Amino acid sequence: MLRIKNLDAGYGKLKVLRRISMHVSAGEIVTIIGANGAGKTTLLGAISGLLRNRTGEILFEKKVIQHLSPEKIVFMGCSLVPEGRQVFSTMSVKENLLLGAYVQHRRDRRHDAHQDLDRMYSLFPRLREREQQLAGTLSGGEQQMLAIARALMAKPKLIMMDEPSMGLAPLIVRDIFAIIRKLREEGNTVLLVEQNAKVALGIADRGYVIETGRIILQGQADDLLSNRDVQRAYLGRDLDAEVKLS
Amino acid sequence: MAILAVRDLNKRFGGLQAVKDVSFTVTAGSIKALIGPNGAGKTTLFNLISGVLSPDSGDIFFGDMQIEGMKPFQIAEKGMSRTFQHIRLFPNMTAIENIMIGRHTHSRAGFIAGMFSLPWTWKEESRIRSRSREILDFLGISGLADSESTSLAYGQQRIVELGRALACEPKLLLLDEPAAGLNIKETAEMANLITKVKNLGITVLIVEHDMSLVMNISDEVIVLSYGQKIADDVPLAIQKNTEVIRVYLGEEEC
Amino acid sequence: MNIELFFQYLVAGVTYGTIYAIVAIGFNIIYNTTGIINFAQGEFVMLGGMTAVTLHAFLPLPIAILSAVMITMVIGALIEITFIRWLISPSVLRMIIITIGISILVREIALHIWGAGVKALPYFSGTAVSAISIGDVHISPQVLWVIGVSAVMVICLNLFFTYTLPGRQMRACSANRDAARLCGINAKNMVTLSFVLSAGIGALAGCVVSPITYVQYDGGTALAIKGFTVAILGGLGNSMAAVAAGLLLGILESFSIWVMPTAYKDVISISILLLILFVRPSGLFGSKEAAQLKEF
Amino acid sequence: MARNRHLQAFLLIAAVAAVQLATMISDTQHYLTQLTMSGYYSLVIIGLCLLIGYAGQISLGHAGFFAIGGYTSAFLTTYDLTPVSDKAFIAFLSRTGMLVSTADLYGGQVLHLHPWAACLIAILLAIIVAYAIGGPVLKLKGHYLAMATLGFGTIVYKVVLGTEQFGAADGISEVPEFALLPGIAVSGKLSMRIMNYYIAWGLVILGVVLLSNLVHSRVGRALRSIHGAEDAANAMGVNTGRYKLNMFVISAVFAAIGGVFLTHYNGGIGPSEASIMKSVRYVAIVAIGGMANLWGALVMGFVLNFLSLRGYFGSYDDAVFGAILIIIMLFTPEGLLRRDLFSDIRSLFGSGKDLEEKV
Amino acid sequence: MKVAKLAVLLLAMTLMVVSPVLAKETIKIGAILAVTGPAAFLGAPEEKTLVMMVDDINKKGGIKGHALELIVKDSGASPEKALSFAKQLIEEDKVLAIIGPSTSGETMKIKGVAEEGKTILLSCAAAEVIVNPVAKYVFKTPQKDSYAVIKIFEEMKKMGISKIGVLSSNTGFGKAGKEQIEKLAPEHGITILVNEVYDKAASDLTAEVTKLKAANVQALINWSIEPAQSIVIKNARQIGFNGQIFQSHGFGNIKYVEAALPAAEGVIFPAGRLLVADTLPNSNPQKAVLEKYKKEYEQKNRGEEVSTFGGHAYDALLILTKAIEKAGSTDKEAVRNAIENLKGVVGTAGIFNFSPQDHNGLDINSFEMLTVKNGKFAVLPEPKAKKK
Repeated sequence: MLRIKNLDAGYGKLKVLRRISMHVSAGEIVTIIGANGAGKTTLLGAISGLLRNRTGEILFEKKVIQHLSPEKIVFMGCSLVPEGRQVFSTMSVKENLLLGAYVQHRRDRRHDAHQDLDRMYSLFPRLREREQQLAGTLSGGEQQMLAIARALMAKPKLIMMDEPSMGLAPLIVRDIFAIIRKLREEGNTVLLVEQNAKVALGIADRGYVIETGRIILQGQADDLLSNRDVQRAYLGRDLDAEVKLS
Repeated sequence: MAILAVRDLNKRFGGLQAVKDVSFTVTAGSIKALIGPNGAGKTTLFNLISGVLSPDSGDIFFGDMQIEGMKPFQIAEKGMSRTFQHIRLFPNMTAIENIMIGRHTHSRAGFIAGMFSLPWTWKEESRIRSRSREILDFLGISGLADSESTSLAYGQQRIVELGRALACEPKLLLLDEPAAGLNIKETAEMANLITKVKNLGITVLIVEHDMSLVMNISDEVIVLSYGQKIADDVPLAIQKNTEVIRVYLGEEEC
Repeated sequence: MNIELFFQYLVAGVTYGTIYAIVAIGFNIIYNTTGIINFAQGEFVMLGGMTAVTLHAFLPLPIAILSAVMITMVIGALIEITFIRWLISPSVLRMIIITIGISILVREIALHIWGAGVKALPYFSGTAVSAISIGDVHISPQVLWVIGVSAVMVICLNLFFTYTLPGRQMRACSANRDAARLCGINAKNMVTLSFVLSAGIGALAGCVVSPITYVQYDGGTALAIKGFTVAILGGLGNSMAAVAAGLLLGILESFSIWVMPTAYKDVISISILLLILFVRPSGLFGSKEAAQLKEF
Repeated sequence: MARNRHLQAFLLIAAVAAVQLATMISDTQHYLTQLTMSGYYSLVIIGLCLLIGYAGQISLGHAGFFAIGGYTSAFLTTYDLTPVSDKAFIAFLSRTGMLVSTADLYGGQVLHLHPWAACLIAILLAIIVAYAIGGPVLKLKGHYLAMATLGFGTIVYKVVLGTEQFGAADGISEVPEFALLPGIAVSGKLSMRIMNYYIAWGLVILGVVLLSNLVHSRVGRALRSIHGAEDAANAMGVNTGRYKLNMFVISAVFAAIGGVFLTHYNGGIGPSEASIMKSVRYVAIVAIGGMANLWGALVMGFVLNFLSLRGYFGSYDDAVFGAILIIIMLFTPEGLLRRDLFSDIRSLFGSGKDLEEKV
Repeated sequence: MKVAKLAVLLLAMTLMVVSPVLAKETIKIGAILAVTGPAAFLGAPEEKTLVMMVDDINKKGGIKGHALELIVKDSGASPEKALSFAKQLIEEDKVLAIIGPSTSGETMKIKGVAEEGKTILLSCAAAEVIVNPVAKYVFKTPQKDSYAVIKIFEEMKKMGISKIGVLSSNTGFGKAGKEQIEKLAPEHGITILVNEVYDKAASDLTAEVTKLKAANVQALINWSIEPAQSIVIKNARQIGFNGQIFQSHGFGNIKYVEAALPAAEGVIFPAGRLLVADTLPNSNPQKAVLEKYKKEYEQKNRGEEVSTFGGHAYDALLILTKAIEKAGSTDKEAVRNAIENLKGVVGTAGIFNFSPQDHNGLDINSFEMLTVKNGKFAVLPEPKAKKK
């Protein structure tokens, strides 16, 4: 579904990503893990088109998209739930969701978003309760749900999520991940960027480990979970220390 | 002896309680680490200590001075300097010029002296320059002195930023995620440098995500979660603390 | 001060205030979608008035005004497309200087097209001296036109932003530009639209007030400064507050004449601007918390 | 570094002298009039260049400081004290040599403050105003800073325009010459033209040397650090607020000195000197010269003011500056004459350069 | 086509050889005018007038065989530019005389330069200080403000008005008028109850006129040359001010009347006779000159209405040509002396009689009291005089 070849990207003179190659197949959950500043968000920015300064090749459903603007990429069916939620805080929950459906409206002028709204409300019952509330007044977890729902309103073929667990209470994180799993069950494809490597690898099919802008490891999620280097650097286990301890 | 003591610190942004009743001390000459999940309030706490933000309530003692509410430059003059999570080097300046800015608090040429280029300022300038060179040597990057700061590699920029903070000759050095974006090898180098800094007798307070770094070099670790302190102990104890494991390492999840 | 005099000052103040408020709303529309203060905002008012006067020579008044508003909207779009659209994340300083440059250029072009003379549309109803008298208070019907058109404009804008898709999209862009793009909204078109919209309301304002105040090639700058004062007073980006702030400033100015030489009238309003900037940059009606997140 | 600067200053002195000699040889000494005037405007511009380019603070009100200098000096040196000469304070001033008596155009005598005293008062006033206004203004950023300085400029303009003591719209005329030393005076008289050319450019050279020293000093480094990353500079112990304020005051003083001297040279000042268009013009010239390029600003300040004063732009004077502003800011926001100009030209022929700018 | 071009070329060449105009050296005349900027309404018609006249004079063979060369500099109403231009014109272009500047402020700044450069300055600005006290080389063509004020006060006396309100704009023109009103009012038994200065760019003056109305003044004098003067009368009538409205001679522009109709109806103001040229009796000595200028100007500028400001430039160049003719040379001193002794020059502003003490040359009769009748300027009838 998504295939990236030799992607370089960065801000201004600063190059953050170097020669990234990866792919996501339909129906998969793929996760990208790595430390702060490794370039995970940059990678999603480059795929979604928010970051213009990129070279290499990005194919979405066999079509080249690395020169397209974010709105065109969304229109093709590749949506991003950005880091830090970024809901339209001065607008109501419903307005947020309706804006998410704009892409569908563009595909088909007569498209009626209300069916999708209902679907979202059944997926996130909390949002129905808060339909008329301003998005900025929601709690962090609710905002994250709104951001995911808003992206889903576009009926994307691939949904990318940037650190959905960031700053959320464990209970909420569990809810969010339950939803991601549910999305996959419904046949969605998910590209997940997470710092919480353990949780991410727990629900993903495959994973990539990114370090200082390069992919240093890739493989099945389970293999990565048991990989010693990964454990040491990203799972917070200093094996040497543990060895010493025991 | 505590060089830094924080007592009942609170900071609220709108509806979010970013720092809640946090108290801790940092022993002179030690390395203390501050960890916690994203959004736990680590950077806010750092900003409160370094004067970027002023607390809603609570006290911060630096040595025997009460410093909360002071401006960052005043706190820097008192002998506390810091680095930034997102590198904040001065663009359009060379590496050595960046470090020379660090000598600001230790020199005094003002506007009038500068305009008239008074002879004593020449001597001061050359002192600043030679001291900055020493710092570059100490960090092992003397070869980069005249490179434009923004053209340096990421890891080198981190080191220059460390050097800039060292040039203040701080009693307390605050490092905000010094290993962010570094690879394993660079992280190890950074760990070495930080230990070297400690050996100079400088106290270090560090915010870091990289556990290998934190656990290897720090003498004590504080864990924050939702703006509250949930643990404050030596690294080995922290690693075994179930509360910490639950909120931070995510052991119980999934 | 007797009661008639009081009301006469009040009416004068409301007239000024309405004009300021409309210019301020124009500022806010562009500011909200782009974060730019368009220093050429006053020029839209001037262009609208000038074009309408020129067209009125051979077109009936309503059609002349309508066409003038259209033409100014096109000019607004052209300005945005030529000077703003293709810049990638320009710095604030750069945008300030560019829009000031545009303002000067538009003014100079207007000077060479229309000359330095003053122009005005005829009164929409009645003549220059007809007045509606309530006791000893006299109100020109044109004042009612100004207030009425402005009120309708504010209401229409509100409906537009609340209930139409483009209106919502513009609000989305102002709330979070990147997120809006991730919803498939073409943010650049929204910026163009915001220029078109604010050019349109500026031009309409120019037409409506021209019988009272006249239009002259260099009339835009003074209006822009007043409009900005009002926008700040109300809290940058908040259009409803701009109306309140506009009326407040207009009435304040009007009453200031009672105690101060008129030559210093502008000094008063600008001093208020400075004071607000120093003490409460979020504006009288803006929320302080929201303002903390903005760059001052 | 320092040697380089001395060389530059020396070259400037040589250029100034060469221009004068050239006009003498080619019998075009009349150019010196406009050269002198643009010299004084250049003083404003180099001061503003440091404020914008090094401290990173825009000011759209610098014509206000120019006017404060010019008007104060003009007012104090034309205000006739004869009717009150018997008052104790005036008599005291007179005894201390602070007062002089000048013959006016019609043979009358005007007793007024000595130009030196007036000049010092003007500069002092500019400093006070700059501190008073700069304190709160410089806490603002971006649009707010631009508008606040614009507002300050407008207030000065409206005040000089509305105040009768300042001649309202006519401005102040018949300002006497400024005798710097016996035999050396700032005056528009033909016979003193060469001397005045050297006075003006002497001041400019002095100003440039002082400012270029400043740029290369500890203070200049701190200013650049503020411009680059203000929070980091603050964390390194740079009192960013005070540095910005001091720089603002210095640039205001440069503007005021330009105002004082030009007023004595012109023998008067009008409200147009305080107008917003003038302030915008100063910013335009700094922008063209390269925001952080003292020498670029100086060259452009001299060239554009000279052309404008010679009337080369005709009726398009303001339009020219408007167009320049747009073009420069659209295509080379770093200014026309900037340090990496040559490398940029080279890269222009290489790969297409992204216009992206770091915020 | 080619033949025609060739013919024109040949003709031109013959003219060059034959014509005595180009054989003699040209006379350079400088003009510093506010063609653009805040005083463009003065400078623009002045420039057009001068260009038109110089063309005309040159077509007719110049002045005594000398062609005129006009050098116009646009000062944009900035004194510092006017100063720079004045020095250029005097030293580099070595002009015989400078016409302009348009505003008083500029004129006052370059007065000294003209004196030092011993060059004739024919200012088109109104302020009385320009020629009072007299400077040797400085002349001016617009009528004195004091005469305008006296004319108005005399008219007030006839109408029995003694309590007035004064409004003026914050320009040189407004300021000069205000000063004269303040100075002359006591002598004429007039009390000023309200005296306000407003911004020249003011767009609504309701608050100001309300203040006047509240003070119960019998008449209002407004002194400005900006569009604000139309606004004043409109606002005054709107709020129901019923007193007589007087304007300055700055009202002499039919556009302002049109902009303020019907409020402008009945406004009284002093002005030169240019505006009412067609209604003057044939016996009036100025009639021919006025009609000629008006016709030529309006033809040349596509129907743009003539204004008194252009007339000031007309008079300036007229006086200069007469003086050159009289002096019979192009020597600055000779021409200056000639101007000082010119008598009976019929210009647009009136009949100029210069003397070493009077560098304006106009007397109070150069003003006529005009009024607006049916949207047009008309000479104010004198009903009270008839009653006697």
